[in-house]
Amino acid sequence: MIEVLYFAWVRERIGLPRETVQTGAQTVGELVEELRGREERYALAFSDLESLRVAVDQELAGFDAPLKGAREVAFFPPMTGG
Amino acid sequence: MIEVLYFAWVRERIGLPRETVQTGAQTVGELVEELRGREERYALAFSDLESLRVAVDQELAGFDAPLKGAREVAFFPPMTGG
Amino acid sequence: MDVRVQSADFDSGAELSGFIARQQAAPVGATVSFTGIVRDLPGGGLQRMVIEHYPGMTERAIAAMVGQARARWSLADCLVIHRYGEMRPGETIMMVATASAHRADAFAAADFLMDYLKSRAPFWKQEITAEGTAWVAARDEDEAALQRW
Amino acid sequence: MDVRVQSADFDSGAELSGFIARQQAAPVGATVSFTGIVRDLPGGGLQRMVIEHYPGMTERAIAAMVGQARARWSLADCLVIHRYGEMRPGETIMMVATASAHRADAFAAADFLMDYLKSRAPFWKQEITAEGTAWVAARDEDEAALQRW
Repeated sequence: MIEVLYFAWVRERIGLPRETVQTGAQTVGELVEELRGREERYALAFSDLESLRVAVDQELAGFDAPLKGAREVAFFPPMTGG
Repeated sequence: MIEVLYFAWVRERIGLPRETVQTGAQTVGELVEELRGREERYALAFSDLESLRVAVDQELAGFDAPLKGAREVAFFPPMTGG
Repeated sequence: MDVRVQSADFDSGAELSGFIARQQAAPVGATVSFTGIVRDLPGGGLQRMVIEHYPGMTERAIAAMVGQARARWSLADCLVIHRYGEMRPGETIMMVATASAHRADAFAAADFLMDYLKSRAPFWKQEITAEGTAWVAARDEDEAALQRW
Repeated sequence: MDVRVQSADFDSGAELSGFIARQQAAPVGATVSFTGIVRDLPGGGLQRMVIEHYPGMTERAIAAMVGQARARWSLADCLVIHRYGEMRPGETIMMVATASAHRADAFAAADFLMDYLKSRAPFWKQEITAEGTAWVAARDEDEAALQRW
């Protein structure tokens, strides 16, 4: 069980700010593959991984990051603070 | 006739903030030579030209700057503002 | 060190006065501040800006940047305030202030923190005009600016 | 553009608030400020600092620097306040503020103005301790900093 969070247009495309996901995915990439397979809105949100950023347990990570022990994964576009 | 101003330790060594000088000097360097010849306190103030800066009519200048038309010459140490 | 993530508007000048006042026990010489203001769109028409953020991660990310800045430069103190939620043109979005004995350190650390806040703190800006709502795209030059450090 | 050479103490935070407020007609995005504070000597014991200046040339020199900064960077506005006369540790010596649509321009112009104010504006600092009075020597690194521009 992992908490998956979505921000900005990722949140809008998926239609949810967060959800709890039952998954056996070993990496962020595998989790993305699972989510893509669910419904069109997920496939759309994850259609271009280059335009997405990932955080695992609130630290920036890559799509190859392992999920073992992770409680929280977040997907969002490049940040625009400041 | 030219107005000569002294600042910081140059003013202290010479003992005056400003004076009007009757001079035929063509350049700042010639003016310095004249002043040096006056008295020991001038010789002391102008003993190390590398540690002095010059402004002619309130613009930074070199010791070779011409004095033709100048109304005001100032001598001071390197600036320490900010 | 003081990091605040808040929705409330604030006065960066008043914050700067407070920041300088709290250095009075050991005055530091140099203080640099950056203030970001909501500006209108080039053609006008910005009604408001909305900033979304990632509570929890935002504070961690900013604390990490501040830690890097302190490791890299000689800083006596540092302040980061960043808003989220709704704001209108002319309102303050965020500020950074740094205090150091050396002006070069105060400038570099503030500049560094700004570059990192732009591209590494989880904030997303949305612009609302009469035509609708648009997410602000990240700029390549903001990402490239990180290479300076 | 606002340049003030004065003996009176001032609050740089209040000045920053005023500077930002006067951009409200066309908010600019980025504002950078630098504030210089009288700090104590490394071993302590500074009673006061006295700054001498060259009235007339000071204003001209600062106006010339501001003109160079405006020619070089995109600046919406800029403020320089520099004190002369007596001040005590913790008091504000001077400040610079710049406003631009671009944070890089606001940072660079403030940094540039500071380097020029240090070595090209006719101010001379004197430190007064129980041992007496000493003129602050110009630092080679301040002169060298001008080569950056």
